[in-house]
Amino acid sequence: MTTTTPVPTETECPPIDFGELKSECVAPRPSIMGQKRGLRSILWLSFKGIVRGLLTTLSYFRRPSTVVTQQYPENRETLEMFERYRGRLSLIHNEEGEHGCTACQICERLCPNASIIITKDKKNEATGKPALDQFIWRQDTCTFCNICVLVCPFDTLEMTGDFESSVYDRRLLVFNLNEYAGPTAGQLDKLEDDELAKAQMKPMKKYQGPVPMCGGEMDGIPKLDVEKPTDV
Amino acid sequence: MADALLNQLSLTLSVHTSDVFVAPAMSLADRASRALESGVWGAVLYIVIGLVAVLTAVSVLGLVMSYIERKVAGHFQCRLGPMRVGPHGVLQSLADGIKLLFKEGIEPGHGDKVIFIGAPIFSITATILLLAIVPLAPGIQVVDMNVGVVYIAAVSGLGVMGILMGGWSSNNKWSLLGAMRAGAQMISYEVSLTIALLVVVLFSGTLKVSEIIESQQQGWWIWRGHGVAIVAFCLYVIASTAELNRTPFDLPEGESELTGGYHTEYSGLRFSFFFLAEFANLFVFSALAVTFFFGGWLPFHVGNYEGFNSVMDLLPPVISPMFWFGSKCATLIFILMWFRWTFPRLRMDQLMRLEWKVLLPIGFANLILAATVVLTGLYFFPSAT
Amino acid sequence: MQAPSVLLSFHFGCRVQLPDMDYLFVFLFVVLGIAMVLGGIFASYLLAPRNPTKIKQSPYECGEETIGSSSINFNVAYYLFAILFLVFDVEAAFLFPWAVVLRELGLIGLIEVVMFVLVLVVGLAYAWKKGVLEWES
Amino acid sequence: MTVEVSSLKELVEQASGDDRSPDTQEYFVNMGPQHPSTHGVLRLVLKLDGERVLRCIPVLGYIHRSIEKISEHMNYMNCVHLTDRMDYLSSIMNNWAVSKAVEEAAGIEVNSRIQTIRTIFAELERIQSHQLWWGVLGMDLGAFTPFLYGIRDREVLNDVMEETVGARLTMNYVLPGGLMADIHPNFVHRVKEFIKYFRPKLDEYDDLLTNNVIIQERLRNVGILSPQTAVQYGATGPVLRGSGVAFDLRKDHPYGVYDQADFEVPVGTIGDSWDRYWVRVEEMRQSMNIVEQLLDNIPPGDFLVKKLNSKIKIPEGRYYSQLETARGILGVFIVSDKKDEPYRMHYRSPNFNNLWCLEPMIKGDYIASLIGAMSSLDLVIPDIDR
Amino acid sequence: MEREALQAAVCELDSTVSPLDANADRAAVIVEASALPAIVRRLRDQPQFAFAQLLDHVAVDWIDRGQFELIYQLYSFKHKHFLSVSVFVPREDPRVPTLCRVHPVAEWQEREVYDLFGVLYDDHPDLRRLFLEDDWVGFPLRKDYQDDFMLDRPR
Amino acid sequence: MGIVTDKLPGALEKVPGGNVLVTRFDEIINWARASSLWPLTFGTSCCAIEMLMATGGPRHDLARFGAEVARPSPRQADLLILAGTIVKRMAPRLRTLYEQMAEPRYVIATGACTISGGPFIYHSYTTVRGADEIIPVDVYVPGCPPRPEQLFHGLLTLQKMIKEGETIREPGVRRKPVISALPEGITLEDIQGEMKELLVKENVVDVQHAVDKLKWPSGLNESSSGDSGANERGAGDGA
Repeated sequence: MTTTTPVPTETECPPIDFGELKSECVAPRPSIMGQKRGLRSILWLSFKGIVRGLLTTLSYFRRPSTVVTQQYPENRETLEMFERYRGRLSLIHNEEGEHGCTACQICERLCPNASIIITKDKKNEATGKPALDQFIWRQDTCTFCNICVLVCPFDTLEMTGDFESSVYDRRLLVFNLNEYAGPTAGQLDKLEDDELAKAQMKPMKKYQGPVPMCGGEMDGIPKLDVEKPTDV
Repeated sequence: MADALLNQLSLTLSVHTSDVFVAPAMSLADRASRALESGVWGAVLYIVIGLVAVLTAVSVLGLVMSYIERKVAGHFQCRLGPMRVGPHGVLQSLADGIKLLFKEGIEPGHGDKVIFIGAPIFSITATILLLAIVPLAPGIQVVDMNVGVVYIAAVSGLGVMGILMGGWSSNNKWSLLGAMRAGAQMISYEVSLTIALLVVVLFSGTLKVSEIIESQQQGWWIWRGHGVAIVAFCLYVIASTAELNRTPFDLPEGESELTGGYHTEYSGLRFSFFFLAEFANLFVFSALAVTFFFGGWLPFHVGNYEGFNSVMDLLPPVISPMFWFGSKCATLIFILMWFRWTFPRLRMDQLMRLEWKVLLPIGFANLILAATVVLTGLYFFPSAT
Repeated sequence: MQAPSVLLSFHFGCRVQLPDMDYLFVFLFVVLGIAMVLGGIFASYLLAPRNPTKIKQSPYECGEETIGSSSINFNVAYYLFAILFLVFDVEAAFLFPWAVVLRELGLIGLIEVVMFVLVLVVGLAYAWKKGVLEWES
Repeated sequence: MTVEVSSLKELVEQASGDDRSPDTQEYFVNMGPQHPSTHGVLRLVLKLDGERVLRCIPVLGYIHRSIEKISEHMNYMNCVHLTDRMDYLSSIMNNWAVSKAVEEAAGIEVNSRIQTIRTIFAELERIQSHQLWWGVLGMDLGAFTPFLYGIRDREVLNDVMEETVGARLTMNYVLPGGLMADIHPNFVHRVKEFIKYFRPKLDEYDDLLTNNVIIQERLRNVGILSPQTAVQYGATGPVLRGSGVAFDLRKDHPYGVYDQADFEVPVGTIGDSWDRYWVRVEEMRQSMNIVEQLLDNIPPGDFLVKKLNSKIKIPEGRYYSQLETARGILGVFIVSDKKDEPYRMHYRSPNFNNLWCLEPMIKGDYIASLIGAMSSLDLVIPDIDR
Repeated sequence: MEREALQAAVCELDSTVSPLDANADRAAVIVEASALPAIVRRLRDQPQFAFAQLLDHVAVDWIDRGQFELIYQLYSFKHKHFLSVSVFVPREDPRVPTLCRVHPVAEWQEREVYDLFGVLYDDHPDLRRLFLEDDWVGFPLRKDYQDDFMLDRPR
Repeated sequence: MGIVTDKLPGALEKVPGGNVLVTRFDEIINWARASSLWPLTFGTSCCAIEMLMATGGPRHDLARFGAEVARPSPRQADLLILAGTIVKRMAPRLRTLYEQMAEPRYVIATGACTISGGPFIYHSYTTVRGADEIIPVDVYVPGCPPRPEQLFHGLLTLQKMIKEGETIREPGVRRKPVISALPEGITLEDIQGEMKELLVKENVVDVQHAVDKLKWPSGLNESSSGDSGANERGAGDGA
């Protein structure tokens, strides 16, 4: 047990020297009763203040044009986000559905809270280079800080303005951003054989399903093996 | 038995529908009383009509007023208010009502349960009793006592009981604080309310509500009161805002201070009774103001301008009283809402200072002045006595 | 089925003045108010879900547990106003009949009431002086 | 000399007194953590007598997210994005504070374009923060409409900033070594439009709240904080300036390009809640002046002087850097051990220090005054708890 | 006053004060724990220093050296200069006299440091946990803090 | 002390009482409940600014949904919008708040911090990794913080759930149409196939099983210590 707080009295401290900082107001504060006014002046100013307040609110009531409300679900067709708005991370795919991610994992390393998990095929049999297996993005932890987009050396990531993403189950917030597991568009182009290139593009589920936090086990859900590519 | 009932009913209807035109100014209670002469069923019919009418009025007023309040608030604030439940959200209140009916009612574990359930009874009963005396049009009034104004002053104090009991029995310190605030506030402003009404009683010389309206045939008291009535009206508006616990006097339920105020612990339907009473009271107090100061159902006339007055009288006699009463009432309600959505809240000490040091002395002075005016016969309108 | 008036006339042997129905209505409205609330609570008892738990029934104090008991002594300032109210409301009750018949009473009535009010105003002034109206806790 | 460690329970028991007689009118009540006017999850244990506040014990930690611990495991660029979530109403200034500390420590020179844009954004954010504060103050005092007007105008400014930044609240715009993106081509034009829009609105604010007698009487002579007490209890920012001390880092230790702008520091007279209110309203005007002055001559240059995916390493040592946010001085203290992660990261949050002025300024006053005084402190609880 | 000059001037106050040169970007001194309140009081009261405000109080856990460094950031409104005062205390028995009597705000800043580092402040009027629950075990910002709840970042 | 509502959190919760009406009224009641969601004024950090202030503001206007009646008391609130980080110290209080809400009650978790701990997952000694460790959550709205429109989408999603998933014959048992609000580009079949195995394994389709598991211990709040459930286990780490 301690004694009650002995708040140091002001006498203990000599007056503080504020130097040149102790200064006058820029604009004197408005005050109705504070200054030495007569009763009539106080009443008049109070009345004026109240009436002007009432008129201010009335002026908005009077003019329905001042209503600024957006009708969200109804205006869905015309609603557009700003082009830089960060609503959802997406991996850019070209017209042929090929992405440019080399699985260099810079974004994964620099992501502040490990919202990006990249698994890769260490050596693709056709190209001989590492190829992306899964680009897992966890929307449930993502803070949309944009660092992944900024640091990507190949500019394959972008933030889209898509914002309608409510779900009933938090595990539905984990995505595979890549549409296929396999080499990048550039690497595929270098392959002579079109058939061989096609064969490298293994289709990928968009929905990743449960991702255990930091590679541990979730109740009854098997541990995600980040080293070995899971068979698709 | 059934035959007798039918006979009585048809007899009552045939006799008393003509009453509407014969004695248009009779209240429902008086009619029931008269019907008793020819048989008990007629009286029962009137009683049932009265009960049903008031019950409906309370519920409908609660729903409609809360919808209007939300819409008006929205437009004051550059937004729209409820829009998605029904066209322009007209079914919003209905949805709220149904939801509240199907919502769990929680009882505090250690509170006094009887008082806890009893508290809304007082609030609702006070509202119902007040609604009963509101004259919507000649004859459309449930009770019309000869001590009407005293009745109003007496009954309006009943609501405080509900709030005090609710706060006390909630076993919650915030509720208790809200209830104590409500108690101190509402009884204080009750005095001013009564004194403001006394001025009108002085002018009209009667306590009966319908007669007070009739006494304004020559001009509404707010005009004819020689300035005294305007002061009385201002006192009435301020005091009734305080009685209604609306901003700037919403201290008992000040959300930013007392979390929920006296109804913090109430949920579901129990809470909705307070809600209902609050909104119905909003109507009641505006209606009473209209009755006392703005000539109730009487149309707007200006002195001896016959042409203007006849334009005002153009409405058919059945609609006219309702229209005039309704429009006056709506204006007052709008003003109360306007206050609510503009002003900040007072502090407790300021509230008490306003009543006891400003309004009450003004009220007394005004009362004496009114008495002098009445005695000396200083009226604007020559025809008035 | 006999109408009460008939019964009454039979009983007293003469036709009596019928009682004013106003207070019957007031009584019925009180009953209606009670019935409305109790009926509503009963209806919601039947219709609404119920899941009382210990935590749910404990008082809500911003999510925390209450410190100490909720039944506390409350500051007297609130009650002082109740006493003042009593005085002034009773006074108002006295003023109602006066207000109705002021015209008949004439100047005498006014003077009497001014004196009556003055006594109370002196009381108010005394309370003011004593600091009752200061809302000091 | 002994050290006794107590607990809240003991403190309350002790404050309720040993001789708790049945006659006492005093009682304890919890205000918060879930209370509409504690603006988050601050908990105040109040000892009341009727309406009077006899004792006010702030209890913290309901949003203590251990940012300082997390920062020790993050590189400097990632540390920045955590500060968005401290004082979320001045997130760009928080970003800037960390970036400034890191830049000073690592010796990164940023060009004047970056500094100018940072300054403009900081001032816009200050306006935005004060807009919200103005509305919330109105709501705390029972006037609901000002809150909506404040939010309405805040949304207009929000759009201007969102177009460039891409986020509405947690912007993460300022990074060590520059900015996340260059300003949007529309930016200058839209800021000018905003200022044209907002100046008349400020007069409207005055009509609605400032000149209202109720609000003045609710705030005037409430929560008086003498300059002496303010300094002793650690207040900075508008709270200190409300007490009449014109201490503003923007003037006294200029950073960014504040030395190029001509502006004044509004100060109060007696240090009551009304002074703090007026200081903030005036600050909105001054901020608009600053923005107007800087807007037309944003110098050309890069928006990022350092490549982002290279590690920033700071030489060993202790680095302290501070900056004036909308609420006061935000200090960033970095202890480096030559790695790209800080050895110790500490934030001197303005709200943490401003909060302690509450008890001396409110003791013995009403609950309603406590609400007003707390509103005038403009607390952001996650910044206190970090 | 320039940084070096200020540092030298402060060091002349007392024999328990020594300069701290290690990479500090502002005037910094080391003070012996026992002399701390007296020195800070003199820094506050003497007009040539006038360090009126205690801006900040930070602790650093130098686990390798077995020491806590307690840093007090002072500011002078009169001269507009900053000063950093460091105190080193052993990790095993971290005790330091409180500054509450000199700068009231220290009461809470010290409580924060106690809460997160477990530094005990002698004669502190109300030393208890600030952010964490009263029955929390351990002091989380210490470098050797262990907690089953904490997760390490996967990669 | 298993306060963790495992499996599909908030999916199934049984409340006794109210067995009078029949299915015909379900639609009306669910319509009323969905149309009148009064939120509790609850917010811990940044999301609160977006969730309660910006959405309540004139631009977005929560009132259009009939949800502007923000109640400061949980007794009158229907909807708990979790806005902001939940830390260990807040967890028991949040639980108390939820428990003190009257049935039926709905929970929307907004923002990364609330859903999973967001930026404070790793190396944090206080942040709870997901509000659904403390109370059942109906709808998750990701974002940091989500825009007001995002909350409205969440609100619509919740309304859909209430309108479709609740029946008065089993009052309080909320059957979530798990798949009814899907991220764009994913079809029902996609997820059903992937989830089927998991769902069967986790046995969440068995109502009784879930109800049995959801018996929360009473007297949780009796010790206001840091010994909250959040202390017991992390989100998915199975610690």
